[in-house]
Amino acid sequence: MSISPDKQFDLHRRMVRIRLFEEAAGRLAEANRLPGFLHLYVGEEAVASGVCGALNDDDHITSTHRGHGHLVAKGGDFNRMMAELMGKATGYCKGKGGSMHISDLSLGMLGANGIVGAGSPIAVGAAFANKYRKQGQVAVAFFGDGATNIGAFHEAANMACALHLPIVFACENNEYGEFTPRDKTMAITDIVDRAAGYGMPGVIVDGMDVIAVHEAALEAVERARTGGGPSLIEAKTYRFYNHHGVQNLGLKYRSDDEVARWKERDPIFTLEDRMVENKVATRQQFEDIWTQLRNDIDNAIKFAEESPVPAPDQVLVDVYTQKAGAR
Amino acid sequence: MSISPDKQFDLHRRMVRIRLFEEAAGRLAEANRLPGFLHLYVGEEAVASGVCGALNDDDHITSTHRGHGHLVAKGGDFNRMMAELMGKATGYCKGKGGSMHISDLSLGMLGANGIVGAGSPIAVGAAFANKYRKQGQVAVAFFGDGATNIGAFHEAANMACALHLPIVFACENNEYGEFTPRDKTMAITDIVDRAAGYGMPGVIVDGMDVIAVHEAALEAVERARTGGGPSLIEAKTYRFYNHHGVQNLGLKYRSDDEVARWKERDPIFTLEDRMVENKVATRQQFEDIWTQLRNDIDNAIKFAEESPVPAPDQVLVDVYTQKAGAR
Amino acid sequence: MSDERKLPYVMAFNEAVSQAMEADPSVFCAGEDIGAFGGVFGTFGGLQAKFGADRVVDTPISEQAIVGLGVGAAATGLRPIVDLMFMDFICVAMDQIVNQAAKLKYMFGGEATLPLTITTAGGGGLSAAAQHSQSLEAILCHIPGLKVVYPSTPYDMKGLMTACISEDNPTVMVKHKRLLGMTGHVPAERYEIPLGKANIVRAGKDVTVVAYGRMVHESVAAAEKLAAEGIECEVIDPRTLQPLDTETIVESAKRTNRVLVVHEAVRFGGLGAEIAAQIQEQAFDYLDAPVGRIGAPFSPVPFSPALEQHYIPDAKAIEAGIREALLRVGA
Amino acid sequence: MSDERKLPYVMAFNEAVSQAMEADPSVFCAGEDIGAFGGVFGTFGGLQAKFGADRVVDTPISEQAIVGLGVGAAATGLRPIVDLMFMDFICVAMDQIVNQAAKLKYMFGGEATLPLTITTAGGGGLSAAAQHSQSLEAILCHIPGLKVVYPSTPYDMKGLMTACISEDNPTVMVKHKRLLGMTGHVPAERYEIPLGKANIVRAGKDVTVVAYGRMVHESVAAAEKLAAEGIECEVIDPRTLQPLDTETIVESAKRTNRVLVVHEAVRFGGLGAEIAAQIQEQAFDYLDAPVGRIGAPFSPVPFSPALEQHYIPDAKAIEAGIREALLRVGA
Ligand SMILES: Cc1ncc(C[n+]2csc(CCOP(=O)(O)OP(=O)(O)O)c2C)c(N)n1
Ligand SMILES: Cc1ncc(C[n+]2csc(CCOP(=O)(O)OP(=O)(O)O)c2C)c(N)n1
Ligand SMILES: [Mg+2]
Ligand SMILES: [Mg+2]
Repeated sequence: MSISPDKQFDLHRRMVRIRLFEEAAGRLAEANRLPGFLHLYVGEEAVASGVCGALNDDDHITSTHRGHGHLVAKGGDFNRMMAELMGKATGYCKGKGGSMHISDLSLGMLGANGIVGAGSPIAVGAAFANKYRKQGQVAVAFFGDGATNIGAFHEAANMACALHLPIVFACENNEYGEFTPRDKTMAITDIVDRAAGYGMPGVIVDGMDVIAVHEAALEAVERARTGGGPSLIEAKTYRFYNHHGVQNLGLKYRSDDEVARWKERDPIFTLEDRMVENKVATRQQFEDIWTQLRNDIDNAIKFAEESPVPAPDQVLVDVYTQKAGAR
Repeated sequence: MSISPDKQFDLHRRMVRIRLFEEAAGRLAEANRLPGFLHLYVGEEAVASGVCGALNDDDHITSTHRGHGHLVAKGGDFNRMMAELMGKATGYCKGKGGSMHISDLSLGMLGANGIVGAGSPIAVGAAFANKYRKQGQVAVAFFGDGATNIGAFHEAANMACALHLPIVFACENNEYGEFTPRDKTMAITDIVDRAAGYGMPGVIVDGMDVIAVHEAALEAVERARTGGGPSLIEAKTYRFYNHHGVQNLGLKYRSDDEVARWKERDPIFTLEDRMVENKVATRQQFEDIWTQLRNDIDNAIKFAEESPVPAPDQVLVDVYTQKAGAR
Repeated sequence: MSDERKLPYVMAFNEAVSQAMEADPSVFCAGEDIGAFGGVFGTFGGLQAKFGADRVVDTPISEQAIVGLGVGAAATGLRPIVDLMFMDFICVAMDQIVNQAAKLKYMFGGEATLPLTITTAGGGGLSAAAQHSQSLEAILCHIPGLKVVYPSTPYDMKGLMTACISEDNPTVMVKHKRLLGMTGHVPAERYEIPLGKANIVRAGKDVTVVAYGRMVHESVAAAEKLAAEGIECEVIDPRTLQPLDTETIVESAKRTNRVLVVHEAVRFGGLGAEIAAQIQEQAFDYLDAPVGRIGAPFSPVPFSPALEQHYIPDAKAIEAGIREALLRVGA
Repeated sequence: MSDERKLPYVMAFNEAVSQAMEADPSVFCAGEDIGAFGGVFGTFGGLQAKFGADRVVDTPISEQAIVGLGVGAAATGLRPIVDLMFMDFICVAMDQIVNQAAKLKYMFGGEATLPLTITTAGGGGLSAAAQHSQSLEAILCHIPGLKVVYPSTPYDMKGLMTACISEDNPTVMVKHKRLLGMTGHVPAERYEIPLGKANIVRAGKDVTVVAYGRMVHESVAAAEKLAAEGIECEVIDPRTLQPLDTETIVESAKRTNRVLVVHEAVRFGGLGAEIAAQIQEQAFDYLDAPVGRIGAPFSPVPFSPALEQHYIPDAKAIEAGIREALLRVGA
């Protein structure tokens, strides 16, 4: 591993933050304490963490319906996230967006998105602006394997290549779109096979290995930042819970065996094992990290629960920007 | 050439019919005798002819804004076509569709289409129906190079492959979308590079060589008909006139040299030369064919001009099918 | 009629599809997750097991191609039912719906027949936020060539869905997400409710309330409350929004002289505007008060239940609207 | 003000864009064939030569990505103008317009600012048939978060387009294809016409005609004809369709007591329905006749000039509509 110990801890921390946030959200949802839909990122932590670990604060990302992981990995604040999931006025979106629209523009996180594929054209816009301003920022579009079947993804990928924009397309291939396996919805096995059709390089990485993802991301981000244009990273990964919510709702669309095999390759525990093996970290250090972050989560839940809900008159606020034009 | 002399004459005839129809339409448009937009197929005759020459009457095709060529190649009737272009009640669409929506369902021609890329998903539907009915019909989607940048094309190509449908994607790569060269709108040179991303075979053919197009089409159509699934044919071709209308409207977006080079490879005249060279035909035979077809065109113009325009009360007819459901 | 037979709205849909597929081999279904999974709302549950994967087809996430599949298959002789999971997703497939399905027949001079049913789920109330809660039916009703159906009960659902499948024109069938579990009488046999016929859900002489989808029930609740005070509301459910049964509505308006139109969609530019405009055109001299309209305020659908509950019209708002219509002294 | 300076509508658009680009380096344009070619209607003519290919960008045929480009660039600090060649193509990009651009700010709790202008060309009369002639503005006006502008003169075009570019919200600017060549007074200096302010094009006391886009001119023609008979029509052009200047319209309705709303869009579910509904709500006691509506019949736009001329409303139809409104005896 050419990745520094500090960076390894950084990536680990991002993943644990995601895991803890998502497990907490799952528990709250099962206890009927979260309104709306919930798409958990558990199992896929290495992707968001490895990629966002290669980004600067002023780089941009677009996300998906499964967006908490991306925001956490970009530095999202637990309190405001948890408050948003609960629909509170102190949430990132003042309770107006919820899980599917969680966002933090100050962190360059341009929103989870309820429309599959719709984030990618927006990432192209951010990448265009970054190139236009010439300040070296890049954009990353996260999306699932299923999303690569939709037109918006295609248009975004092609336009990014045609305009040679500083962007990375980061595919989380978890082999399913909702409850339907990938092989029912496409005749190819690897999403990366689509890259050549746009004229960009593509690479497959083990999406359960945060270091591998990070190294691929470093290369792709560097390429984008230095004028080398777009590229595609396909991370082979897996979600440990259901498409939405936690339980499988009685429907068995994945075998226990398949789930178990992937869980054995838990991206956090395998990293911890390697770091201990490589004498980069001790078990105790990890325990401390988990404990501290668990504490953060507990505080966030408390913060969210104690926060007020938005006042009824907020319904009509924020539809339009009211101030006059910039000029 | 393994293509029989009869078939060569058949392909030649299709091309000449297109050429004459289009030249006549162009002349009428320049004389302000055709309402609306007109996208001429001149120069690209080998593509529609070579492909449709490989189809049966009950196979389906979808077309584009540049659709006359496809309809003629599928056997379209000059009279009804010309009448439609003039907006007459005797036209294929009773004057309601015009050039951009010309169609003949009895010939399996599911319409020219004013929306770039929109024909491909419809072809997928026809292919689905053909597979469903198990009577060996296939569908062909015609589209331009520019159309491959739009989402609808992508979704259609992927869905056709996922469902393993009997369809051929026939790309007319004329190197321009309207007035913008292909290299400004995509980072690849060959459209065929997109095929692998869907998991279908793709082949490049010389779109100025009707025999080459036809041979590729025979293979792709046979594959589709026998359960081998979709494939893509990229025909490198060129339009001799402007994007719409005839003249270049003062804007020079293609060099005279480029146009001249392509015109030297006129698909009709090169075929005639080869057929004469190969002693399959004589010049006189061709002259007779042109004369006879010119006569057909003159009659069609006469028919169209003498036809009545639709009555005003036709505006509200044909919006809905009035008869009760089939069951 | 077996008066005792009850089914939930979602199963009424399912039964209509199932019986149509049994009766006509040209009927098939396609959509995301509708096969093995039976659709995220369970609407297609069990159909793939019954009719096979050739007739109940799981598709890629490709709304344009899903509708295109329906258009092409319908134009070449099949009778497709294609599903767009959430009504918000019609925006993703809008070109195929508006520029292709709706216009093909006309553009082809009448030659094409398009027996296509597009099914989708509309409405809010599930904290599903701005992209999964919309009521966009007004957009579809503005497009010549489409028919639009929005059942409010299990009985109507089965009869209207059966009619949609029999219909030779492209039809959009909107299910309301919050009615899926609603149970009511549904005959076992196949039956059709003709498209374009409104239903007078509740007769009354004082005021007419026109409502569809889930708002029918909120309107009836308001009407029942007011009945205790001797105010008799007539509640009309158009059931089909395009073509709209203006005749029944106007006839009622002429009797009651006061009308309130209710929908969950945004008020500005909603179908209520068309209904109000038609009523004042055709019953001008009969109206004792302006035609009132109740709809969502001019904002996207908010996520938080604390906001959404104020966003979606309810019986209380309808009651207030009715009282306002009654305030004015009659002619 | 240089009263003598005249420009065609298309150049008024062009000048507004050019001046905005000069004044603000964050303004850029993107769309199909707008660069070297200047756009199929010439609207962007010469701008790439002036501002370079980085700021006047030819895009692939990818309407979703074109609008997405605008959304993403606007959310990250630029001021994009993105072009959708024909209004019919908004259907291809509808998700990005309706579910993204319009809602982003709200979904993000107000955090985002989206100074995005989407330009397009609407209307019929060119025998461009069903997919290149539509007037779909009512759809956009129904979507909270969007603003919609439809200029009827070169003067309004420049002032409104300048305002759109300055505006911090997503705005759709519709050019009418048949007005492109219309010439009129346009000041050389930069000026804004505030969004949401109607224009009383012609004052009158007998009847109010509300019309926008090309229908303003047909309405004025009808008004002029009737003026010869002593009938004085007030013609109001809302100019901005969303937000709509209801106040000006209602105030006029209260004065004239009779209103006719005119648009080229399909009558059913068109913006005229909303305007009529609002007028009868807010000026009920003042109306001597139902609010009349003139719009296209319920069919796609036909190709043949022989049909299209009967499809698109004209001065004659408007005149008849006005006469009908006047038939009724006043209160
Ligand atoms: C346009 C659109 N179609 C369908 C859906 C419903 N939907 C939500 S998530 C999802 C599956 C997405 O699959 P993928 O892109 O692989 O992401 P994953 O959920 O596996 O992370 C679907 C079909 C949607 N939200 N938007
Ligand atoms: C969705 C859509 N976008 C844009 C247009 C305008 N337009 C008509 S033809 C055309 C170029 C198409 O290029 P290509 O697909 O290569 O076909 P060609 O004209 O070269 O045959 C464009 C942009 C359209 N009709 N539909
Ligand atoms: Mg997936
Ligand atoms: Mg081309």
